[in-house]
Amino acid sequence: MDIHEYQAKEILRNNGIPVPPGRVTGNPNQAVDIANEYGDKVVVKAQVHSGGRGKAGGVKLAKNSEEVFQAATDIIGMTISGHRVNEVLITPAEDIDTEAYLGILIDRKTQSPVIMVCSEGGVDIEEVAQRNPNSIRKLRIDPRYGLFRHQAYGLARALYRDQDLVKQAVAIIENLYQAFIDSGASMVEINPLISTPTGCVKAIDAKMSIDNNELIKHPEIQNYRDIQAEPRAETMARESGLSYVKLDGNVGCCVNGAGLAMATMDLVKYYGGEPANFLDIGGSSNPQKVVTALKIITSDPNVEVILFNIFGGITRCDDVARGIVEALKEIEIDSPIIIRLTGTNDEKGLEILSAAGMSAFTSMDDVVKKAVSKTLQ
Amino acid sequence: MDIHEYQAKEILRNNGIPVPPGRVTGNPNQAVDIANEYGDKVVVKAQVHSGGRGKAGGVKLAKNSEEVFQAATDIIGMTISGHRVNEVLITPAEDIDTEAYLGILIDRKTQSPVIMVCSEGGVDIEEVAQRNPNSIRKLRIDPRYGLFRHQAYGLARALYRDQDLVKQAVAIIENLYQAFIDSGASMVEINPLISTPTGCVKAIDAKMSIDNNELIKHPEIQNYRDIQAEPRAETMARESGLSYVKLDGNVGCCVNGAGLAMATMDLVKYYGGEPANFLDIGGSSNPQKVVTALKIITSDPNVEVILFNIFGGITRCDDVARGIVEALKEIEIDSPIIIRLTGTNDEKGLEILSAAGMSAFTSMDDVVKKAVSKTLQ
Amino acid sequence: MSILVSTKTRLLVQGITGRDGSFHTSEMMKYGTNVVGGVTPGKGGQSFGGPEDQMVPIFDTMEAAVKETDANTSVVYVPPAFASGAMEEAIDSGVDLVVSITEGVPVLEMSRIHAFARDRKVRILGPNCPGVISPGKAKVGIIPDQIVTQGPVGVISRSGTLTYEAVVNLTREGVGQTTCVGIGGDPLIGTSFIDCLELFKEDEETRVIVMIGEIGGTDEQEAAQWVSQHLEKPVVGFIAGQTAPPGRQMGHAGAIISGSSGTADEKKRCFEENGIRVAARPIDIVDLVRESLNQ
Amino acid sequence: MSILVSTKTRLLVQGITGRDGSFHTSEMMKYGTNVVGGVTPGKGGQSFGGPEDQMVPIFDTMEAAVKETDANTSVVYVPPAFASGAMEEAIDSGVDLVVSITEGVPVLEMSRIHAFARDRKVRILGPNCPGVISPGKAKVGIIPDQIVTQGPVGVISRSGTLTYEAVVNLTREGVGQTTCVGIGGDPLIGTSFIDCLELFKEDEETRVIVMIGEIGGTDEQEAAQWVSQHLEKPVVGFIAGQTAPPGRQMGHAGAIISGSSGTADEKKRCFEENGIRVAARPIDIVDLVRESLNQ
Repeated sequence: MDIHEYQAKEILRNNGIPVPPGRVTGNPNQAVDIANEYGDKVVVKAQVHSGGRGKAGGVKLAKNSEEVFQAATDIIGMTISGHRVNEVLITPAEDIDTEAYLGILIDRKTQSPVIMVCSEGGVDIEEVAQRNPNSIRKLRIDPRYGLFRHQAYGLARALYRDQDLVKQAVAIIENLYQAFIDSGASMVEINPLISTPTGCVKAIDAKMSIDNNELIKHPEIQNYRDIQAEPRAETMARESGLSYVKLDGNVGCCVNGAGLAMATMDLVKYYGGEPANFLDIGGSSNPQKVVTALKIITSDPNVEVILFNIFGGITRCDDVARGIVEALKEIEIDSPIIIRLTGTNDEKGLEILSAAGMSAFTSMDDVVKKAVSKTLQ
Repeated sequence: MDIHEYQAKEILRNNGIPVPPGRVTGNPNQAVDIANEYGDKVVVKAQVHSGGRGKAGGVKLAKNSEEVFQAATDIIGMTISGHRVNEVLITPAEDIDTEAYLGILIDRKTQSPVIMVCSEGGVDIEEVAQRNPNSIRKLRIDPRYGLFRHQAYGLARALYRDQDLVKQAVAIIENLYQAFIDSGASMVEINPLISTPTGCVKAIDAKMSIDNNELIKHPEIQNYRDIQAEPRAETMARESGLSYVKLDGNVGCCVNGAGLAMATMDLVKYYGGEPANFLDIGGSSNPQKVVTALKIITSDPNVEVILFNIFGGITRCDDVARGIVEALKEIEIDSPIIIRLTGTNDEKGLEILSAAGMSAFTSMDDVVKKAVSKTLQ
Repeated sequence: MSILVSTKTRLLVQGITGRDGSFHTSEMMKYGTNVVGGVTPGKGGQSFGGPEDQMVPIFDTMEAAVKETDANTSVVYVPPAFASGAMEEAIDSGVDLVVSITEGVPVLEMSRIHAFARDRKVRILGPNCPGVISPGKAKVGIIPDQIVTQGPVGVISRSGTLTYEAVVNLTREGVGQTTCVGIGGDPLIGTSFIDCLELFKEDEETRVIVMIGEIGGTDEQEAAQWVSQHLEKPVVGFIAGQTAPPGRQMGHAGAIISGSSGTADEKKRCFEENGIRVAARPIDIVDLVRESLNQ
Repeated sequence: MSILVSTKTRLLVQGITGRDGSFHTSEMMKYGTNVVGGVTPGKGGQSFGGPEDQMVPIFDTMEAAVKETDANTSVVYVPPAFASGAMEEAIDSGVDLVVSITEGVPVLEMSRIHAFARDRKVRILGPNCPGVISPGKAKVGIIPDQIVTQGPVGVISRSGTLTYEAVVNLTREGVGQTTCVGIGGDPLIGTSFIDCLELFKEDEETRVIVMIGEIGGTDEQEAAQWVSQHLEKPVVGFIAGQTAPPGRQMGHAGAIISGSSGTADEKKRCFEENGIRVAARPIDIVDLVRESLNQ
């Protein structure tokens, strides 16, 4: 789960990392009030789950109340990479001497946290990695021992030569690692980590993702979830334990299993169609889940045809059939429904469907071809 | 550093381990007041850095105010294995169903914490270890991973069969391990760990030692030190950074290095004498330390002769000689001082001594023989 | 022959009395897997009744279970909150292989658990995997056994139902399998494509290998390089997630394109560059396998 | 020949600019030890001036120092609060041997550090030890070099000045040493008596070994058993602490009789039962060694 900059900064602050003050608001007048508290120059920053805010005009420097009001008015309500901005963070503008990058993520290959530092900060780190890979220093952390002091020192030395800055950076790196572990994060990034002309090291921007599987241990972080920023259908899916990702096509897909769901989308594309979504109803076969899935799919106005691809294993085909029949009673569905049912209890499933005047295929290839053809008619 | 039962229980309580309430006092009237709060039966327990309190009469059950007063009066002021009892702990008497043992210490061989449980508790565990070693279950903890849940469960299962008791014991074992690590302990023991007829698991007695080298990290534990229970000379030695242990003999020993100090004591014994103390002035050679050392040695009225055995390495012989001369100015010393000085700067040291009308030997064997002969005259 | 599980497998089921655990234990026993016992804390001493009046003992701890049964494999069906503990206990118990079906174990916990498994030289399969089946010999996990049949193809996959899709097509066409392995959809898994390839390389009956990958990570890329350097046997590949948008998790915690890395295109290209023929559709896997067998 | 340190030793001094570190660095250089550099965070780029205008570079980190100097050994002189970090850094840096002089490192920290050293296959000597000297070749630590001379005796000891006492007696009587090792007075030390015995066993020039033990623990007892099972060379023993009361720490953190275990009597008996002759007084060590040499 991605969290907003101001939320990530709150976590950092609670872990002893120097972060300039800041408050969020969705109201330009309030933005002015906040800015007045900080005096002088402030930065108005879009709070949105997307990179590239700067380039999109989502981050603005404001030198007086008029500029703050204007910036907040401009930014609130704008859309960045498809995400609507609902709130802005107001934070004092800092004098910057140097800008660096500091991040932690989980490396799949070494199965360990990896800390990365780069003395070139304030820019897209992926771009730096392409252009100048040697400028990024990576350190694998042995999960059995955690971060050693000398490792933090070595990373800090890669950023600064001044011993006082190094000491501050050591503390920041150690605290960031602790925050990463304690929050159950999968990624955290300070970019830029600045040093000021007065010799202070501070986190000016922060990004953080929490492992979904850790959220149950961290109710305070779970509260960070921005339901408003999430498409309604995805909220509904999440709350019902379904995996759903909205896409731009018109073939609504309902599949059991993530791999098969992706392969189904790919096959839609292969036959010239466009998938409207990724949807995995998971391993269980509660008919109610199927009802919810159909509600979610049909909530997308682009959907022209609904494609079921069910390979029964733990999922039982009769349960899925029952869910489809039930859904048709509860909601009105205009789009044609093309069904593939095979595996556990498929014969029972077919009976249930045919009793309701429906039929099903057994081949994935056939059913996808059929569904796509409906959208091309 | 050993801490008292009531202090160990405080640490346990802070770590979520069920411990019956209790308060300490050095006053029998107050003991009665405390007992009245708990009502019914209480136990009056000597707070003293020594085992075998029970056998020595330092633990008494009291069923009414008169008995509490009598028990407190009897116990306060008594001496157990050479330690005077200054305070008693008053704690409600518990109904006991079973008594077990739970302890953690550092195993030198595996260089790891080891947790030990035994379903036979409430008795001397060393005695059980002799009699029935298989009844004690030992588990080595890998310091890289700490205590795993299944390990705690396995230990708990060695104590109880009832699943509810097992669950309580799992929590107690996990919390005790955490307390052990967080306090920088070298040993902790709950003996007995009881289960009650109503199905509760509780720590009835607790013993804990803290690694001296950890104390600097734990000021709250450092405050637990019972200066009153410590011989005055040992307090003085500790505060001056000297290692001193009082013994019963009459040959006061002042040596540099722990191994050499022990060997010196042994050689005193070999030649028929009795060492009055272990004293290591350590590696540094501050003359003031020598002055303090002499003050400590002469504070023991049993001392009849003072023996210096100095093998200069980091310790410089001239500094030691200077300390001796200085001490003789500051304090009056009646006992003869026999000195062995060799190693770094020994010639300078000898000059300083001879200027003060003293002399020194170069052989350890000679000087010990000489010192012992003084006590046998 | 087969890899990972065989007639020599002596299996313990962790969470044998749970809903999933008990159902699949019966299924595994029906298939002939040698289930030697189960573990559910607090239920030690009871028995689990499998098909045809077969009974297996239940133990409180893996330590007691292994001691008593001499098991060499365990399978974990417990809920995510307890799965880490179950895996740790299994690693500590002396079995050689721990198959972890459970989905939803935190990545940071897995990072420590994989380190522990490496220390103890225990193999973990998964987590978040359907398990492994060696047709005619043994099944550990949840792969439906009706869709497999004995034969010369080794199958390795990061997904569950997509594997079934591929395998059922092979079976229908009469192309059987030595072993089908689901390595799991999580970002940190205990047994990689390469680990399985190494085993299939040594398995004489395996003549062709099918690798079913998906977006996210670089496990497929590394496997492809390994294939070109170390493997004589032909490999057929498939990659799911061509149409997945970057930065979004597609069901599996590990199926996410980070930045520009881990795309289906990248993986397919890497397969092809290293001599692995890539099926465009799941159905095409069968033809490519048959061609490879006929070479 | 010699053990642990020799003319091949390339030494880094951790804490080279401290009071003890700088003094002993000069002493080691005077003795001819190949000191290749030192580490003090924040002082990288400066130089340390040793005797006779010798200069060695100072580095900020062990990583940089090892990379630059190809050192194989480090010695730690930093205060106890920083000693754990210094040892961890040394273990991580690629040296083979870390000699830790510092006294006062918490036992729980050492427990983790020793595990780390085992993982990385790095040897730690100490902590709380005087170091090691191979007469005429190299000295790492604080053992006064005037008291040693080259010869056929290997010396292993848990203490500092008591070792000097034993060694100076040998030297005075013309009996030289291959290497004198102080293994340290702490409860958890990186190199045990047995570790040193194994090295002395392989060292052809070492003909007799002196083991100086003390109360606390069972290292001496295990060593004695090892001697009787694996060693042909004669061993002479000494145990300090005959008169120490139980339960009291005698200076060294490790010198404490716990319950009835670790007494001097027990250790002496164990030595004798395993064919190790025990000197009653330090001075008697010389005679026993000389007799062993003449056998």
